[in-house]
Amino acid sequence: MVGMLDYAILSAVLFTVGVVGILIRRNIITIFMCIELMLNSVNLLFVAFSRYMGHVDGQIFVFFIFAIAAAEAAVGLALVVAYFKLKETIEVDEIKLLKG
Amino acid sequence: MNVSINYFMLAPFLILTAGIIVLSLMGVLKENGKQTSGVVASIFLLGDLYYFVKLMPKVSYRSLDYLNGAIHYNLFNLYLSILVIVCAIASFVLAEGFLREEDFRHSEFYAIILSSIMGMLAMLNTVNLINIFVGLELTSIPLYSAVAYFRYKERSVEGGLKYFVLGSIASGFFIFGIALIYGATQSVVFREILTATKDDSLFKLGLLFILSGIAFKASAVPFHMWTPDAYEGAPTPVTAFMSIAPKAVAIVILVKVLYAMFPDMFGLWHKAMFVIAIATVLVGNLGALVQNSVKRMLAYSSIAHAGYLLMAIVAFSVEGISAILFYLAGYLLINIGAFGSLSLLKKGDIDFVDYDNLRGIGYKYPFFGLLLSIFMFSLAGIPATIGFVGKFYVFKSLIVKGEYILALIGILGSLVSVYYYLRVVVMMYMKENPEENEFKFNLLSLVLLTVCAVGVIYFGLFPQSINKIAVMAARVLI
Amino acid sequence: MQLAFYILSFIAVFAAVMVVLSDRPIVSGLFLLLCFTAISGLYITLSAPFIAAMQLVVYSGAIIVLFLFVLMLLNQHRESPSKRNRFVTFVSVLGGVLIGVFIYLTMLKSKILLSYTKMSAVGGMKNNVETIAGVMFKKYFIPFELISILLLAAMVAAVFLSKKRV
Amino acid sequence: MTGYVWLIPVFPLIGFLINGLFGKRLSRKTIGVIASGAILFSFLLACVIFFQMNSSVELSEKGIRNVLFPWIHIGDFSVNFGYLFDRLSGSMTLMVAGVSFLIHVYSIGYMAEEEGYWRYFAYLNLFVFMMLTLVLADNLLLMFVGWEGVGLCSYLLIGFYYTTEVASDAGKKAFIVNRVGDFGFMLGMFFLFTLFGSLEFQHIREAVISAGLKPEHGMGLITLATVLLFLGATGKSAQIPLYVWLPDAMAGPTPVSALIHAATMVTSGVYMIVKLNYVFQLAPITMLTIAWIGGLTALFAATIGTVQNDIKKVLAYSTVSQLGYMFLALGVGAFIAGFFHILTHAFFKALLFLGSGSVIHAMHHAFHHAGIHDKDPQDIRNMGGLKKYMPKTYWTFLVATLAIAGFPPFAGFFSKDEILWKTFASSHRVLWAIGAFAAILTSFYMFRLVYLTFFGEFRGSKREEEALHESPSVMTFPLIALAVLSVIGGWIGFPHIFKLPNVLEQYLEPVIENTGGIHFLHNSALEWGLMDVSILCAIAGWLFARTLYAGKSDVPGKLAKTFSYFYSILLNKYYVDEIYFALIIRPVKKIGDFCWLFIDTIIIDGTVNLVAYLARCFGRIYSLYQNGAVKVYALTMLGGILVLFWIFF
Repeated sequence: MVGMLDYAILSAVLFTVGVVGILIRRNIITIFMCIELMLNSVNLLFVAFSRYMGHVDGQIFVFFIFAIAAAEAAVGLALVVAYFKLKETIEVDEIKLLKG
Repeated sequence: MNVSINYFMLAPFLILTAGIIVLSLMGVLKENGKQTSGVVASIFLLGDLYYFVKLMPKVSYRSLDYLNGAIHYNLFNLYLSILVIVCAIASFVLAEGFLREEDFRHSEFYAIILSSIMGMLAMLNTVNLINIFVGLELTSIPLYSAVAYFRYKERSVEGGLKYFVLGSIASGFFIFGIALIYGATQSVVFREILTATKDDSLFKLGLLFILSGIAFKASAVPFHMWTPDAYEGAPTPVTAFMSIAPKAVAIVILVKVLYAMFPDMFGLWHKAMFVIAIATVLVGNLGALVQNSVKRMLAYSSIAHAGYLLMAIVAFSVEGISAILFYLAGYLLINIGAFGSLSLLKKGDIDFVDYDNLRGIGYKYPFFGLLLSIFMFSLAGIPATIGFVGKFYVFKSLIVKGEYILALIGILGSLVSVYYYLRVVVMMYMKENPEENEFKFNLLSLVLLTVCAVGVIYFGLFPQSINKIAVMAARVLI
Repeated sequence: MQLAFYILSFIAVFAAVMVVLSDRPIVSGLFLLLCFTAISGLYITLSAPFIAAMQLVVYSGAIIVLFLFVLMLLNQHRESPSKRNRFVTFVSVLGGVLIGVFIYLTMLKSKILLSYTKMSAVGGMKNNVETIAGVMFKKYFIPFELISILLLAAMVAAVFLSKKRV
Repeated sequence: MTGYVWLIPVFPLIGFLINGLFGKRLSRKTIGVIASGAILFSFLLACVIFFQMNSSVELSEKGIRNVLFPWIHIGDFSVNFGYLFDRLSGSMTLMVAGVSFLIHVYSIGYMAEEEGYWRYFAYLNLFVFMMLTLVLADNLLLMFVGWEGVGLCSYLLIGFYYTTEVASDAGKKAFIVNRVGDFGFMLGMFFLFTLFGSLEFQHIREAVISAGLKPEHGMGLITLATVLLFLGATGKSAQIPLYVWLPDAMAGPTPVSALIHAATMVTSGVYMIVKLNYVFQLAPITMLTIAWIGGLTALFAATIGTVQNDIKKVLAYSTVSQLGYMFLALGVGAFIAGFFHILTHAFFKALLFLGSGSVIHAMHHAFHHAGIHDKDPQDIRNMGGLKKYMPKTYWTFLVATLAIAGFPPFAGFFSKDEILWKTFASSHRVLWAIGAFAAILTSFYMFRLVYLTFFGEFRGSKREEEALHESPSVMTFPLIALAVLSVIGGWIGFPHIFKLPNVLEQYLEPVIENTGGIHFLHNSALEWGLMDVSILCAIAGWLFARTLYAGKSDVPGKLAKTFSYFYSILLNKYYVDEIYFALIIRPVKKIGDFCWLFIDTIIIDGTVNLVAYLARCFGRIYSLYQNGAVKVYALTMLGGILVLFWIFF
């Protein structure tokens, strides 16, 4: 039988993949995708908990996270577009004017 | 469960919602919206301020609760809500002059900051982790865009982008932690988490991720890396706002998480906070030491100040909390003053925020020089200013608790800090003036700065009035 | 059920890894879509049809499309070849994996996670949407309203940021 | 009038406000009158209160306490904003206000042609306000406010000639070095609070007495607290290792050096320890440290003083050395002797500085007259023979020199002799020897200064010489007043063996609480003997200086012609002195050079600079790490989480 632990571990794996992706990808939009991946792993955890505990609140939190992810994506992409207009690039390694 | 909508409890949120909608509409109907948007936004904020001040006496003995802690007003929360709103009003005043000089005034600016404030109020006045998370996002996402407000300036947008990427990662950690705690306790309400027996490793893991998520917002080392960049890139009034309100909220949430949910894991988080606090003080002060830009120096110094606050958290006592509350109030006055002074040094698109730009300013503009000196002395913690009293309380709470190492490092850190704060004064008064920049100081901002300076001195001499409330507020929590 | 879980989780993990490994952002986006769909399937195995549907609508329908749209707009077809030093990449992967391993080990030790072997009897497929709605609009209506403000603010900000300087 | 103690510091504050706010628009005369008048009022009020206090037994025992308002109050911790006028603080107040008044008057003349006249007087008044707050505070915290305040004013005034890099650097150095001490003070204060539950002097005293604490109880915390407080004192009172700022502080205007860096501020460390004598006595280790630091500083600074050529630098090292004497006295338990030396030192050292200011003033005018800009008016090698041009300055300077060198019956003799005797009597023989040797050096470098400055021929051009003149009477009046005080000031503390009443000791007796069980030897014959030794020390120093510098001049041609005969006779006649020179003076000068060049500039300055350098290095390394790349930032966060894992599991 598939238990809570299996879902939790799946979630942890997805979370880790997301974190690694953020660190090694250079295209900022791909990095955003990895962030979404992290949030999804959390969602999975919430739904699984909710289901195994018989406690519906977790699913509502997931709903909130959806909305937050959407808002984040909107603002993030707007920032990327604004930056692209100025510098014609969205490679994170080249975004280093501010430092020191 | 039958819900009746309690408009009284919701009032501050409704007022702000109205404000956000009005300002967004003014942004669309551009022509006549530009000039008055600052005033309109301030009126809504004053409405909230009035509400909270009126509510203060009512909650001095018992807290008001709505929907099982979704909204929870008590003295502690209100104290900080007022702080946040005062900070916002002050930065609006600064922004008026600043944006006019830049010639880039839009109602959206105010709408964005207002929604951020709403997020902070939601975070503060609740005893529910999900509300905190939603509030955190509502605080941060507008702030990311406020940092990038000058969308035609590379620094501004870059700051916003960096803040955004790192901030989203931190939110990811934070919500992961909440999910784990939710799984372990079946609840997200403080009280229920507090009473759970925490013998499972899930609690540790959850606390760890929650801790790192909030540490990011409080710019605690090593989650502080965004701070200098975002602060430097942001329009100066936004920096002033960011360096106070969200940081105060983050510190307070950290206090709540540690004291109101995990006091029984003291042994564990004590070690972690100990290390983090020390690292924060050191990195903040050392980083500030080598900067050429005053704005960036202040960004690092705000990290250092966060470090002192984190130290007070480690003390784990009423004294520590009241020290934090007092320190935050003082820090509000000082930092509005310091960043406000910087925001005045502006001509058109160009900000003059380097040390070199300050040469001889003290002689050219004696009053301005006096104000900035007061703020710098206060940041450095010279007695007879509020900065000293704040540090005094913090270090005292540490020593009473026997945290000698922390006190020592904190004191050493503020010793180092004298150098870079004083450098500002030295530049203003002790170097000839090779630069001929004429500044037109905005009168309103100057009045605000004067008020701050008077407050810095007055409350430095008579800290009692604030401290009394801070102590009462602190008692609520422990 | 068990089989569905394993197949879907395999797809999800595989797609997630491909998101990270592919050096063409568009391909990454498409794998992300695959991953999210698989996760949506996993929600079904957890008898959360509402969430599963929302996952498809919000993520696949809105967010991914937005990503792809912006990628097209900015004409970003391929990441430029890596100029970064391999050491940093190595450390990053190592650090990320280390954290994953720590989480994994901690979860294995957790008695709470081990104790949930069977899905709860309450809160199944039946009346899922009604149950959620009932709780959301009563217990959680304040965060719900906050979310609406958040979306408004995000919209205002996004529109504002993508305009030219006036 | 006893309810008006708070007015004493408020007068200078008013002066500061008037001059600070409206000074730009006031005439120079008005500014000077307001500033000096404010201090005069304080002084007169202090006199009135002082006499009132002494006329009532009750008041003089408990002191007059003015609590203005409750200041800070958290939990069980409360501090009032209050002033306490008792025997100790009253005496100190009289000295501070009196000397400050004289120096304000002097400044009117000295600063007459300077830019920023109003700023100068505003700062000076603010300084006096802070100093009086420090002296009169009834609790440690308020004292600390004054303590920091005087530091701030000192910093502002050292950097008064802000256009010169030296002055602004010296200001910064003073401030930063002082902060090290200040944090010692702050920590010490916290520890005292944790020990006694209060920061008020009276409470602490009662707590110590009622608990019947004795040093044998061996409380580590008291030792720690007192050592930290002493660290604070070494910063403010320029003792090893934190004295480095004081010589540099001479970059400020000379009256400032007289007021702040000789008479008042630098003695506040000594004053604080006298005030807390009942606590310090409980920590024998601290006492011993104080005594040794004081003794070594006295010797060390004196050796450096023998080789300096800048008139103010000599006086600066001399101040450090004299402060060392005071700490030596405190360390051996002779608190009253230490305080006595504060008073007498204030008179003669202020006089010396003002005299040197008068000389510098004259030299400055001379150079100006001759159109020379690159010569240093403070360099004694450029002076000589000023005696005939500036008689008043010369005579007063000589009085002060006699006083500091310890010739009876001048003020310095009594206080220094008492310190040395008490050191001996408390069986610290080695320290006594060090002190006596430093006394020889003191006499030596002071007379060297006198000879090089006032005797012989003027070592400048004729054109310069024409312009030399005595300073205006507004400057010489304070000199004369201080000269009188330097003569009679010591008579309040006659040694017991004179069979005359020791006014000061009787008066301050109740201030000192002998909690440490310190006792002194009583042996009249020995005391007479040692007094002779200290007079001999003074004479010896004088003779050495005379031998070396009396006839000599640095102008080789003239020297050869006019003095060749006399000089060679002199040399031959004092053949013995030549041996002395080879055996004692030269090594001492060598040691002085060594101390100055090596220990002072390389080790101590170097350590301070090294710490600053290291901090900056780490800062730079860190700022390289903060390289702008989001990747690195994210990786750092990840590292943070890994560290947390390591801590948590």
